Amino acid sequence: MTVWLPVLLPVLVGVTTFLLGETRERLRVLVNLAGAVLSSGVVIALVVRAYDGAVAGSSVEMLPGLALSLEADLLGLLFSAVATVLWAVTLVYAFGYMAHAENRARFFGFFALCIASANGVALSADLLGLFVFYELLTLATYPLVVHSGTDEALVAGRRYLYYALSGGAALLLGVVWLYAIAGTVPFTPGGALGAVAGRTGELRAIFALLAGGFGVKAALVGLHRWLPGAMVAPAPVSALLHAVAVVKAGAFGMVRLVNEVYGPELATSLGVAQPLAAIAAITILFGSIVALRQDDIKRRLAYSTIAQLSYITLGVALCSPLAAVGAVAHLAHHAVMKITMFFSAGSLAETHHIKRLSALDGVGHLMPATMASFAAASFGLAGIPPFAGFFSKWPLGAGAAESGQVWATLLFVTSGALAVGYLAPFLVRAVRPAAAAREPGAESDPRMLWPIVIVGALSLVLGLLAGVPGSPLDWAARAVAPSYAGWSPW
Amino acid sequence: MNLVAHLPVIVIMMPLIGASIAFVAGPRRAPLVTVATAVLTIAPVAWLGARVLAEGPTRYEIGGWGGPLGIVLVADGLSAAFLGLVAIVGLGVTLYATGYYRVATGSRPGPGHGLYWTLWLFMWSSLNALLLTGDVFNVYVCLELVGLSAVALVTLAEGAEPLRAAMRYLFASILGAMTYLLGVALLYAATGVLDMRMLADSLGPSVAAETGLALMVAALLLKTALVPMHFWLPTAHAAAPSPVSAALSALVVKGSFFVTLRLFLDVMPAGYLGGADVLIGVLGAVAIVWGSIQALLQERIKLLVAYSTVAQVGYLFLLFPLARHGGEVLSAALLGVLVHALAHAFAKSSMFLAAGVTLKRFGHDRIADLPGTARRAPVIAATFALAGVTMMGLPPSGGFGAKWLIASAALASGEWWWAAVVLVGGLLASAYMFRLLAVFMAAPGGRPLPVGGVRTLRTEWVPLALAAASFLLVLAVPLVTRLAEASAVVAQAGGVVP
Amino acid sequence: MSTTVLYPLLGAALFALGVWGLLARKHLIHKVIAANFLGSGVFLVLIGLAGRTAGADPDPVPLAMVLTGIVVTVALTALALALIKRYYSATGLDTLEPAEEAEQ
Amino acid sequence: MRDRERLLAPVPVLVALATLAVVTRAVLSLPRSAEGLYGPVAEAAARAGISNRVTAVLLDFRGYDTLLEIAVLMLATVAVLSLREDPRQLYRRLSERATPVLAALTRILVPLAFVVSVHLVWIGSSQPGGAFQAAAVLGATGILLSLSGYARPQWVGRTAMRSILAVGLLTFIGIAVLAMVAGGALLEYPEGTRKTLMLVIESLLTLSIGASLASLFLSSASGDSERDGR
Amino acid sequence: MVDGLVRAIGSGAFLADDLAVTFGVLFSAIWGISALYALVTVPSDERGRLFAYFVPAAVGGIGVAFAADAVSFYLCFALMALPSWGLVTHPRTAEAHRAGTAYLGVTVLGEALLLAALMLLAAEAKSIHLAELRGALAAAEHAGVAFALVVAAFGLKLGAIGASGALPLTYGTAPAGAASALAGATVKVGVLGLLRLLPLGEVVPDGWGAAVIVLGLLTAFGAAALGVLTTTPKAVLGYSSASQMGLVLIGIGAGLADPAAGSWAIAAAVAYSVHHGLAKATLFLGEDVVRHATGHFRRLALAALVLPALALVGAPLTSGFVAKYALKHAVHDAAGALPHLAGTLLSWAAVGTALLMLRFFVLLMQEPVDQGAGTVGGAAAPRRAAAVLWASMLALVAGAAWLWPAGWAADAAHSAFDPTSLFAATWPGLVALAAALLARRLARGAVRLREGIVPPGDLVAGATRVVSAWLAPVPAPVIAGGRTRATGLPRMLLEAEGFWTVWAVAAGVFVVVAVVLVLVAA
Repeated sequence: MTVWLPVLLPVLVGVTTFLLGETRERLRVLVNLAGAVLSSGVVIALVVRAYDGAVAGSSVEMLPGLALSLEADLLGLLFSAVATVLWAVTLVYAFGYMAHAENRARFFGFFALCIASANGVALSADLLGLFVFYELLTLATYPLVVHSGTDEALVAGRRYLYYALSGGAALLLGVVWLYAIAGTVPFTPGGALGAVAGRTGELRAIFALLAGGFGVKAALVGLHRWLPGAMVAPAPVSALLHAVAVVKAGAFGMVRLVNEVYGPELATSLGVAQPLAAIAAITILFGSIVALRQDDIKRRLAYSTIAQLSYITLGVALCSPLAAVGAVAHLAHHAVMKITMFFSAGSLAETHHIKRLSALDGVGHLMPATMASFAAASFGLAGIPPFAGFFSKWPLGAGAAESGQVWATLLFVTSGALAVGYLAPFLVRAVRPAAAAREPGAESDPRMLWPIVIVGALSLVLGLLAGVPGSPLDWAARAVAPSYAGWSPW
Repeated sequence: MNLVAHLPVIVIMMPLIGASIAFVAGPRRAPLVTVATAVLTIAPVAWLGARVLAEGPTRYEIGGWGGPLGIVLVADGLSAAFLGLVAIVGLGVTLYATGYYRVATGSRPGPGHGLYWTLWLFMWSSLNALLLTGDVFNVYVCLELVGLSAVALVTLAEGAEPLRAAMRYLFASILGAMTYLLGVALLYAATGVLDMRMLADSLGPSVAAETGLALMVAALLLKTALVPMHFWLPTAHAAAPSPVSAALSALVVKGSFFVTLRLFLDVMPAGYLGGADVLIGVLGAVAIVWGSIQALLQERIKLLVAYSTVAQVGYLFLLFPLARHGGEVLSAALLGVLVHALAHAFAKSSMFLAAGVTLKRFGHDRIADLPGTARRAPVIAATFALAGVTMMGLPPSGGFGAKWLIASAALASGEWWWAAVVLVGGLLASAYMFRLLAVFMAAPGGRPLPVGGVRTLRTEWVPLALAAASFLLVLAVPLVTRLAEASAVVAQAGGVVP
Repeated sequence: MSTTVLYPLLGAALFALGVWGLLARKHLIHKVIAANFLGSGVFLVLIGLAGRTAGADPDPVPLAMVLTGIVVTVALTALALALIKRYYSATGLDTLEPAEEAEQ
Repeated sequence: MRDRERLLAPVPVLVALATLAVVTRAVLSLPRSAEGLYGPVAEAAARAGISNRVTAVLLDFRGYDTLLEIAVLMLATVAVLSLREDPRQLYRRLSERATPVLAALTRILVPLAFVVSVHLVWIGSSQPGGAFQAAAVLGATGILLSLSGYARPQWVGRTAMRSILAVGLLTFIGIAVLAMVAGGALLEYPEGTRKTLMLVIESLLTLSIGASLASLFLSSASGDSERDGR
Repeated sequence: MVDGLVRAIGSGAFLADDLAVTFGVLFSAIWGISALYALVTVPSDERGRLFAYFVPAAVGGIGVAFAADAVSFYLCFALMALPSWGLVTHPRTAEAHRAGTAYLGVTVLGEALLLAALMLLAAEAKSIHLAELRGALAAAEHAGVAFALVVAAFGLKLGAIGASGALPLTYGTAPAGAASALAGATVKVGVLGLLRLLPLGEVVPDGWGAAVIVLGLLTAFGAAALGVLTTTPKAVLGYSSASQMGLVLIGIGAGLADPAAGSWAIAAAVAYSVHHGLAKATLFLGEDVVRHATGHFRRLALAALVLPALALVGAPLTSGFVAKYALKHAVHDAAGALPHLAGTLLSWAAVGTALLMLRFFVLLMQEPVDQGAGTVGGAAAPRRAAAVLWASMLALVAGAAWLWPAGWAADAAHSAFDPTSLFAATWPGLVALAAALLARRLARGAVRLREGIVPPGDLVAGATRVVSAWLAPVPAPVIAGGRTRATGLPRMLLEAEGFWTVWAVAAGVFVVVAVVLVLVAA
């Protein structure tokens, strides 16, 4: 029963926040923080239990013969832990960031609902559950994207919907079709389609539909245009949702699809994994190159997210055990690093109204702590040891090489170089002497600063502690191992 | 006299008696009588539903005359579900109307010299009669009762537009009713029987019977406003006062659909009318697309919601091409359509009621001039959001359950294109719903701020409750499943195994 | 061509005339009259077919149906006329769609 | 719109002919002779002791249809009542037209008509007659009374008038439910009481339907009121 | 494998084999003295900023020698390379930033190639220890790709042909102390990397050795040519480093070509690294001292500079001679035509180096006296300390030849006295001197030739300019919202609906549908 808590608790928080109304600020802060901490506690408890093998699960009958079932397996818990813990941190940041914005009750309410659906996506035990929460995520995120209500936000919101809902429709068609031929498909490491493996034609079409559906949120090239547009949302939304919860749901879906629905062997034998890998590779290059040319800070980070997300898709699509470990670890590492960057971007915009890269000169002296955290995250993203990013990029590259696809190793490495390309300007300009006259020493609001420093430090700590059991890398290894018969990470 | 045996009759007579008493009691006390009748009708309906679940379909011979002579009332799973729907939405509309009309007309309780309440109870009883009757001619009389009360209720709105809309509606229902009667005449001439069950047994390949049934089905399609015969619905439903349009869209349309369902599933053997059921399916698909596009282009909320009815009705008719396959496909599709009918009724009625309150509070319902409503009237915005989610068929709303079942039935039957239509319909629905929600979420900005208005508890919270019901319907699906299984046709098809 | 065929055919003709009237005639009163044509057409078909019984008097059930039908038609016509009167007093129009040049 | 008009002119004729063809084909395909329900009705009517088979079908076998039919009529009346405009103007115009000749004629005709309608109700069970015919006569007297100024149109809104209108339907339902209470199904008259019960229903129905017909006329006879749409 | 990777981080697998000790000592010496020199010469307000970058670079630079597994090696390599960007852009002039960007580009590319190579080998060897990676290289499934990646990664660091422009760019703008460290220590990390990963002395697919030798030759002569034509003294030194590293490549190539020559190749590479490191560092420091010196002190400094220059050329009794001795042995031991050809060309390479040194002196003498804070006349104290530090480096360079630990160094020193090797070591210098005098007379008029036509960084600088122009940031597109009136298709649809609901049409359609239903039913 506890498996439902990570989903129900945030919903409870969300609803109470709505009911509390706009004025009761203190109560809202209390409810949200308590909810976040409690949910994280529950998730961590589930993790501890899952570590020694006890996988808790429970299901609710939704339609005749169709149940909405959740299961606290290691893979799901990783994503859920990332979403919930970072939710708590983002809340602190958001209280600072939204200090003088309006419609805050609505904002924090939907924020909690988003996390609930993200947890739902993480913990669902079969494709149907994943789809249900996947669509709920779209719904809960829309009001946040259009929060400011300006025309630009509405246009971005509309585009977000076009993509997300058509993705959802493709996913629904795929899921229905799969259920029609293979019955309910619970996630079983190593693939659950043994019985119908014969019907290759249909399975390929279904894979295309499902990959397309997940691809929208995983921002594969062609399906990515909504993400840069969604940057018009307030910083906490871009940080938590468009770097951690929403886009990761798409990537997480890919992992489940390849590892636990089709299974690596079937995916390769059907010949569906290679095209997916190709698309992901193109996305990585596309995202990195376009990111080089973006002057707007958040758009540059958005394109960087597009590229980094496809690390996960490519990692899984290579169908090599080590690469999959790297992909899943990257899911956590990238979340921590990218959220630092978006926090910093948000704090830059909020404190000094800097939204463009060209206006960034000398900000390092003004906001040393923020820019230091940003630097830590950038080094991590570029995959430079000892930061966290390296420890997901290394298994990805080595895994690719191990499975003989050397082109993928070269790709990971070049995109790492490109990452330095689009991140170096931040540090280079930050270190320069302050060009224009700026208020000296105006570091961001403490409620914003502390979360930035915490997640910045986390990008380094996760790297240093990569060896410790319980670190994302080790966690990923245990989560992915069962999907690859006869392969153990040690 | 054990009350349980007479439940079907009580369910029909209660609102009829209520209507007469309300009429006699006069305008001031009529609202009270109506609310009392509404509450009193819900009890037998619930009881009847429980009885049907326990003992399966029951037949009630009026006047003790069984056989071809007398009229038999049939209460099975389907009718119990629809009766429940009419009861719940009816209660909601009644409560809303008491608040809505006190606000609107100050002292004078309700338009049309206070006769709104009588007409509304007449419509309720005629709907109950229509859902329970097992006799083809009796259906004609009930259809007339429903049509007449609907037209009368539409005329209660102020201004000339409702009168023209009512006029078109009246002529349409006259044309439909007469065609239906002609069909009955031919059918009776061919088979010599009026009772549906006996018809099912004695239906042979006679040209007259086929022509008769075809005419009857055509008339029913007109009354359910299936595209291209939807011309009367948008103007009528948009012009009517909002409690009336809620009842029209949610209940009246479903009534005639229910009879079509009875004819196709209980009376006619599979494929009896040849390609007719596929033709109806195709018209349903066209309805979904055409209705949604028109809804997307409308400037006013009530017209948008009315055209959305035209579209959503299309889903119901996707059942018929699938019903041919019988067995598992039929039961899954039937359950899907049943869940959709319920979800749509709740969502649609909540939207019309919310539109009514918007009209009252802001003086107009032009979509473009309603910015920032989410901030000014959060309950209305929440209602539209919840109902919208159901219309779009996004999980975990009831709408999603329906779409899932219809789509999986279509895929299981191999005619996958119906599943595609369902999905496209979902996308189109989200197009026009989000257009509305986007305006609600927009910042007021420079545009004129809407005029504030009196907010009463009932008019705000009843629509929200109905919308929530449509959303949480998914939890009631197991109950609806057992109701569907209790229906005669599904029993033959071997229960519901999607 | 015995009466049991002639009368139903006449009824069908009346029904067709009613359909034409309802479609072609613009004036509302004409439409109501056409509606009554429809009604009487159907009733004639009913009674005509009822006469096919071997014995002297016809099958009573269609007769009862006709009686009920007549009452319902009366009710409909009454409502239609009242509605037309109210519509006329409200808009001064005696057709459904206002004359072309007036609007659109 | 002009050219579209010309284009569509022939459509109604074609459509009407198509309907005619379809119905004719159906009628011609019917067997020349068919018993329908003649036999069962004759036998059941004999058993129930009602000579006029149509009345038996109308009031006994398919009594439920008739009940709903009465409901339709009452509904129509209520609908027309809801459509009426302000009754006060109505009274002024009607009373102006009352002439002495009309008043005298009314005084003679009304009692005569009343007697005729009672007779019609009584013979209804055996010969052609019955509630509707009697009601028609009553309706006519109602119109005469209002034209001659004796009856005032605003009475239509009164409780008394409304109760008369409703009494027909209420008694019919009342008796039907009584039959249920007495152990049978709805409208299953207990043995031997059928004739008297039917007569009670018939007479009260006559009263209600007569009142309905009169009020249908009265509430819409508002003369040339100004065209201020309300 | 994962846990191997993971556990390695925890324990920080470092070791001290003889290679590590040698390079460790070399690097710490150079980084140490450069640090002291920078401490002394850089003005105090900028000192904080310089050392913020200098210290991590130094730690990385020294740590890299001792790294034993791939991750630690890559960690130290990055720790050394990235902060060096700060050293390059220290003067904060536009030219410094351009050089910084170029340096960053080359470094990042080098790191990427290195990482790819390490990943490939780690996957192959199923472990991350450098020794095992080295063992797995030859037999690897994608051996060719891995080999190319390793050579490319470290070639970029060494300034192999094509990238040789990177070195002058890097040293041109760095302050004196930093430049000496970069030139002395960081370049040698390339050699260390090659020694760690390339299986010298083992059987290797043929063609590898030849490729490296060719690369070495091209680099040696190409860099020398560019050096002669470049404009600033520091640039000349940069190109000379590249050219010297070309020689090292030749040695390693010989080691790969024939396993027999493996041990000598390693010895040559190590010797060259030590010799070149010390000499080049001294030259850089000397250049700075000379620029700040005036009068007779300047002449004295110039004279002292001749010693490291001679060492570079490989004059007898200098460390250069010892290194060249080892290189000759490596080349001769390797069988095959190409090594022998390389052997003969070696001496011509020495000519190249001599020419470079002459070019350096010519340009240095033309340098205006830098009146900056550090001139001898001015704040005497720091300059004098700088001079003392430089003198200590000079002593190291001189002594290096004698106190060489390796056994074979003793007979190398003795061979200096037998006539043949004596002659072989001196004739290149003389030829270079003659060519230089001839060139001066011929090009008396052409000032531009004296000025030098090749801008420092040639190819690399050009590429950077093009890329950064392309990267001009694009402002975010502004989305215009606003309502769209119903025109075009929507208007048509609305009219269609309008037509559809005209009563006559609508009712007609109903009847048509009824008729169609009947017909369909038939």
